[in-house]
Amino acid sequence: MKYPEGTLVRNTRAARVNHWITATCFVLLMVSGLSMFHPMLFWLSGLFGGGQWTRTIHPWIGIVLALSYAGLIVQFWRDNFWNRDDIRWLRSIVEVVVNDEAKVPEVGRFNAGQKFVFWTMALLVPALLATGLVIWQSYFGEATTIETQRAAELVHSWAAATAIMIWIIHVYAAIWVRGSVRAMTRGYVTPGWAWRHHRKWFRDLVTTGSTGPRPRG
Amino acid sequence: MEISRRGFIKITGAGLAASSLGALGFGGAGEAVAALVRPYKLTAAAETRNTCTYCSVACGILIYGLGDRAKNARPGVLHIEGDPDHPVNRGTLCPKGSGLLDVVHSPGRLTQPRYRAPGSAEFKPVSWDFALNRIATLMKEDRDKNFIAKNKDGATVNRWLTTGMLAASASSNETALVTWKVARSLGMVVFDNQARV
Amino acid sequence: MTNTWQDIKNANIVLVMGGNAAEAHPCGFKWVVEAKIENGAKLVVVDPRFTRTAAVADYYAPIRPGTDIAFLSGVIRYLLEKDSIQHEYVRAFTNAGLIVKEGYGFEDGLFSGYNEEKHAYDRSTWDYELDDRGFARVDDAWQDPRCVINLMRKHVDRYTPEMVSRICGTPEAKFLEVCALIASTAAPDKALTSLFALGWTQHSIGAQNIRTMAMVQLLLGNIGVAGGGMNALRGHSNIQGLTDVGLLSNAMPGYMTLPRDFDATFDDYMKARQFKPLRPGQTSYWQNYRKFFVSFQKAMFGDAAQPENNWAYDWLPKLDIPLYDIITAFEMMAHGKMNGYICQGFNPLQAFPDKDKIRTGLSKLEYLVVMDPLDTETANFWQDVGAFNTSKPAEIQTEVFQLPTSCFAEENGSLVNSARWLQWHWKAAPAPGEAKSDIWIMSGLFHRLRALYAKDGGAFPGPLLHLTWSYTDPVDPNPEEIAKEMNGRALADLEDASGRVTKKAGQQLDGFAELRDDGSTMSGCWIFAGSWTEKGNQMARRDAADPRDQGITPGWAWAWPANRRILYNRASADPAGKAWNPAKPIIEWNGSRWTGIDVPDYGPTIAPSEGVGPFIMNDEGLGRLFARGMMAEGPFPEHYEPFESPVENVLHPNVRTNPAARIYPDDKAALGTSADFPYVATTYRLTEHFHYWTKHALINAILQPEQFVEIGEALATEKGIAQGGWVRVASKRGAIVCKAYVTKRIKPMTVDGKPAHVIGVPLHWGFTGQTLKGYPANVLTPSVGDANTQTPEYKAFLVNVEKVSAPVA
Amino acid sequence: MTDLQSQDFIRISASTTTPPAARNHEVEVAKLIDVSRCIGCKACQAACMEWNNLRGDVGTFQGSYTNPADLGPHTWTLMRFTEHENATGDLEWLIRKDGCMHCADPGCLEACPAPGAIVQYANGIVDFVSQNCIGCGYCVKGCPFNIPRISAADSKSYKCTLCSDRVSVGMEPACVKACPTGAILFGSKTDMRSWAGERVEDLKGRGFEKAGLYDPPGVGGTHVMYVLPHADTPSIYAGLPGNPAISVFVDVWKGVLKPLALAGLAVTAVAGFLHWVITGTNEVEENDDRSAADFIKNHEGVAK
Repeated sequence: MKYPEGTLVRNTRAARVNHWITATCFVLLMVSGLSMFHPMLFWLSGLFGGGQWTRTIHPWIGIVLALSYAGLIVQFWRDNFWNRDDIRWLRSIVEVVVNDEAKVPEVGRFNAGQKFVFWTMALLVPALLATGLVIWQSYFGEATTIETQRAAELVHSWAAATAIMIWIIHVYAAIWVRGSVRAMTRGYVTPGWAWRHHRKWFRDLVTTGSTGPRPRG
Repeated sequence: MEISRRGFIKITGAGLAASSLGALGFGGAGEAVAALVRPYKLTAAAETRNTCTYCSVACGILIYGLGDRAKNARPGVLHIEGDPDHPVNRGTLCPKGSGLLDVVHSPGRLTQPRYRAPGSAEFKPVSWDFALNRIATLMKEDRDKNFIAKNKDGATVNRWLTTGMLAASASSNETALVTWKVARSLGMVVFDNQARV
Repeated sequence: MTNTWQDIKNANIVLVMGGNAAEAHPCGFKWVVEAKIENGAKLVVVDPRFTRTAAVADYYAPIRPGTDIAFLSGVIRYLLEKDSIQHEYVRAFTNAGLIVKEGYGFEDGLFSGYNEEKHAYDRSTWDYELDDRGFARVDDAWQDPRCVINLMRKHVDRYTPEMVSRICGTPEAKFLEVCALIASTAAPDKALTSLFALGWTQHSIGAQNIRTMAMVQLLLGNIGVAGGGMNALRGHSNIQGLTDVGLLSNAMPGYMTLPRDFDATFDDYMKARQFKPLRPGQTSYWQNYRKFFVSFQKAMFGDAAQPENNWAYDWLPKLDIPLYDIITAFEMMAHGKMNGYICQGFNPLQAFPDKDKIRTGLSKLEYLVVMDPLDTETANFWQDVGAFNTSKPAEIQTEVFQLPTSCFAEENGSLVNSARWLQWHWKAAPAPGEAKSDIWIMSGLFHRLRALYAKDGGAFPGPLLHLTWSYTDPVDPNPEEIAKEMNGRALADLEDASGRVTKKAGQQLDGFAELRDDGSTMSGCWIFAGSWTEKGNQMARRDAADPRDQGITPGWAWAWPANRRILYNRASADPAGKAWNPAKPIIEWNGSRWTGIDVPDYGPTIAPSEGVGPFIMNDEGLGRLFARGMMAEGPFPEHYEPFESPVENVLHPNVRTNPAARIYPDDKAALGTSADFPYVATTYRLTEHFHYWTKHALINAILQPEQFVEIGEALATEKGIAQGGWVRVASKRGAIVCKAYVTKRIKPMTVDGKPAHVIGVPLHWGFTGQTLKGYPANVLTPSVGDANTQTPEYKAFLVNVEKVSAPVA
Repeated sequence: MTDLQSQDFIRISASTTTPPAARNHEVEVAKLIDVSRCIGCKACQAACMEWNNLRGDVGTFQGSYTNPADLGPHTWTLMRFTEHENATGDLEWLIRKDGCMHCADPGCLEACPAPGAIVQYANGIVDFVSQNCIGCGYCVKGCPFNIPRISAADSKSYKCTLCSDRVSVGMEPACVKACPTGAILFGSKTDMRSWAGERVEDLKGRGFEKAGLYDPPGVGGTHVMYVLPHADTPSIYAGLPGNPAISVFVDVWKGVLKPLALAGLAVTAVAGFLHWVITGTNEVEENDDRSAADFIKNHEGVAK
């Protein structure tokens, strides 16, 4: 696929595929997990063929998600390093929220909010994986003490709930900030979009003659 | 399938209720209750009074059989439990008595006469006639050859020592008397039961 | 059992010694628990192992296997020393005051009359001194040094608490504590019940173990009373019935005995059995022996039994030795002296001592017939099952017939329980496949043999050809008719003294009192007379009413004799006829007759003033502290070591073991010594299994799946044996390899100053069934029996144990 | 099914509605296990297997009379044997029948995510409904007594039903009926408590000063109770918990986190929605495009 003339590549093909695998897994895990988390949502298990199937599938999807998220980490970790810009950006969070972006300091490829999503997920996913294995009855039911499993169950639920909240923010932000969805579906953004939201990244690209996703050299 | 109007209303009503509740996350409750208690399995099983076959406490037992003794139902044993009227066990049974069902239906139960020829390494199924005729012949041959009518002092003793018999402690008194009659009328004295072991 | 199962609840002390009631008889044991809860009773357990009975005991004391007589003789000594005996009872109801003949004596382990060559006693001196009327002389003041109680006192004097502890390994304090608990029941209104089983019988001195306890019970006044008695907890569902019907080498139905060679004539036979009273006016019920015998012969041979042929007396076989017990049978087999063997619901390869000898014996037979519902090891003795049964089938010429039989659920009939109740049971389902009832099979053999003899003739066919077989269906006689035959009926009209007809010919008898010795009555088993009367099947009665809530349910089934539930119940009342324990009377004298909740074991109108003793089967009417000539090894019990023992007999080193016991030379050669086999082993049942049957039942196989032996922690540590680790337990006769259960429940005992370790060998495993394969415990046991009954010595023998690696699967 | 009418259950797993509460006068049943009367014969185990048509594998000997070695999908009750030497050095062979305690506050039911997989009847029985069980093992984590076992064959959880089928027709459970020594009794909870009182007195009279009834309040009491000769140290009876309660992890998970998390998710979603309503989307404006174009122009060729 070719990107339209004059646009900038925000996410490569590999990154996009990786993201959507992760996203699909996440949604399936969220739905199946919630069905086993709260009785009001148990009906969601019907989407998976009933409770037994939901219980069976959930951990396997979890494995896929963990691997897939590892891919995202490999692809995105460098651009998610924390720097001084992020602190400045955070100071202007009110302006961010009210769409008064002109008053917000310039940021690179990712802003602090995006980095927050990235890093919390990078912590939560392994936590979910580890606790998930502990409570995976079919294979590890005898591997640990029941008290350990109880603690794992609590951590798993908490981590999942947190992850879902972050996911909601992430999804909403994508909808809120127009052009973001296309950045992950088709992979490109317009120069104006880059100028508005990630000006430093934009400058770097332009000054190095790169079309993205990273400056040359 | 014909459904009456009332039935239809009931089904749709229940269905509607179930689906709307289900949509709100209240699903499953109706199904769950519908499948609650396992049906009591002995409601119409034939009950037979019997006595436990093991020790001499002789606990009263109730044997529940498949079918209601109708001619076309073969009354297999379904379940065995203690007879609550029995003054000694009052319905209780020990682990052996509680497991009686498994000895009645043991894979080790024999279902046909078998014969092992001299030197053979296996049993072969045989007919009852073959078995009983052959045993009777062997017994008679042995008895005729070895019967002791008089001892060395010339006194009448009429005994047969070369074939012996062990009688069964789990068989009835009636079996016991028949066995005694047959064994002793042959002059058998090498004769015992489990009283000592 | 002298009493009923439920009667145990009336006890104040329950002594379980020589048995493991909770494990072997759990449902009967409920009445022990009931006694504890409802009657405040204390449960005392004396056993080499801390058993599941001990788990609920109030007091537990350990004992070395095979030393019960020493322990109980010590108890007798304690009772006499503390004067904790029920004086009035002992004086009136026992032979304590009877005077023993001059010539009786006991010295250095031997009673008077021992014949070293024959290993037997001339018992003529073991008797009372008779007066000129032929009655035993008595000294009610117990002053005569030769009266029984004084001889007994002297006899047990050696069994001091120190001596008991030295022999039995029981700590002295524990022994004395048990003594005190037992002694507490000497009060007239207190009772002790003795519950025992094969833990007492399976010794070379088994019968004397029980006698010693019976003496304790007589001294305490505990025989015949509610909550008392000697209660042999019989092992199999109808072992009582098979004994009652006389399926033993020397027995006839109803405890009559087959003639011996020396009973040459019918008169000789009767003389030796119709006991005359030894005290004035006594009942001596065996005086009626002739009635029972003649009625039995009429049942056997019908019209062929006539006064002219002495009621076919010669048609019964005579015995040249006291009995052809199983040890003798397999001794004969091992020496090629037997050709055929029929095992009806019996598994001798597993059940008999010295398994290797049994297997060898069976291999020498021409034919073996096994009738059983289940596939048994015996039927497969010729199979090569590796270490579990090493065999070369090609070399074994035995023809083997395995005949499938029905089981309890598939037939009607009666069984006699341990409390002598005859209970009828009904068929619930047909037998599987071609399986047939034992009655059908025995009939089939009988008809074929009779036809062969009728056609071809042969050795002495008379009894066979004239055996009564007048059943409606002679091929498959129905049990109801056989039950009626055992009860007996009138063969002619019976008249009482006044000439009134009391029974018409053909009518069922009401009881054995109606039996005649003139051929006008028949009864297949006189003690069962009353079980199926003109009123119908009394064994099928189901009225569970218990009038005094005292464990007597006269309307439930039917008990022999005469529906009597507690034997010797006359002894429950004092000489004047009032209950010793007014709270729990059984029968009392109301001025004209004996009344109460049980059928009197006594003439119902014999007044107390007539002085008739309560033990009506005994010639003198009294309970015997001195056994006269009834026991092979002495009129008083004496401690002899088991044939395999780790120690000398400290009482009389020259007479170590039972001097009257018989042991065959090969079996003697197969005895080990403590140098090679230093540990005492004992075999027993586990509650989850019944002998070798329940290993075929999946449920029970799950509950105890695999063979093990029980070893105390101390010995395990010494031998490096781990919990659940593999061991090899060997006796001189063979070895088993299995897992070890290292337990705190067996502790080493100090016997004669040395530690004695006990190894427990549960007996349920074999090579058929649902459990894992294992070895029968009888690979290890010695082939030596009790001097009276020849019951094998399974409960005390020597083994060695060593740690081994797991066998290759 | 008629059971829709029974209304006899008082609690049902994973349900947020109030169960039918009108039949509030049902007798609460209880099983009383008098450890002091127990001879460890396993009749209860055999009767349980027989009645419930359960047969596990034939195992192996593992150094104890406890067979099978543990509870399992086919072993709903198990005699656990402990050789215990008491303070005076005497041996006590402690034998405890293990199995579901039928708690008044059942941890399994609290933890269970599958609607109707666990039911508590008005008579106190806590029963598993296999059809609804999803095999997640949460009941295992919820149970303070370590009772439920998940079958590897069918991924369903199993445990003692207190023979709900027998009790429903007015009979006692199979183990109760079989028990040869009356160590297992069955009746109303009130009767069982008062009978236990008598037994405790008797035991105190026999030297067991610490005898007592085990009806742990931490789980609201149980419908299977023990008379223990040593009620001060329940743990000597093969690890019977001293003061069992639903684990704090499970309580936080099911009691706090479950509603809070759901609320949190809802709040987050609603907040997003409101944000959109109030501020609308963040769109690229014309001057952004222009500025970007200018910047590109200024730098054309620089990089190359």
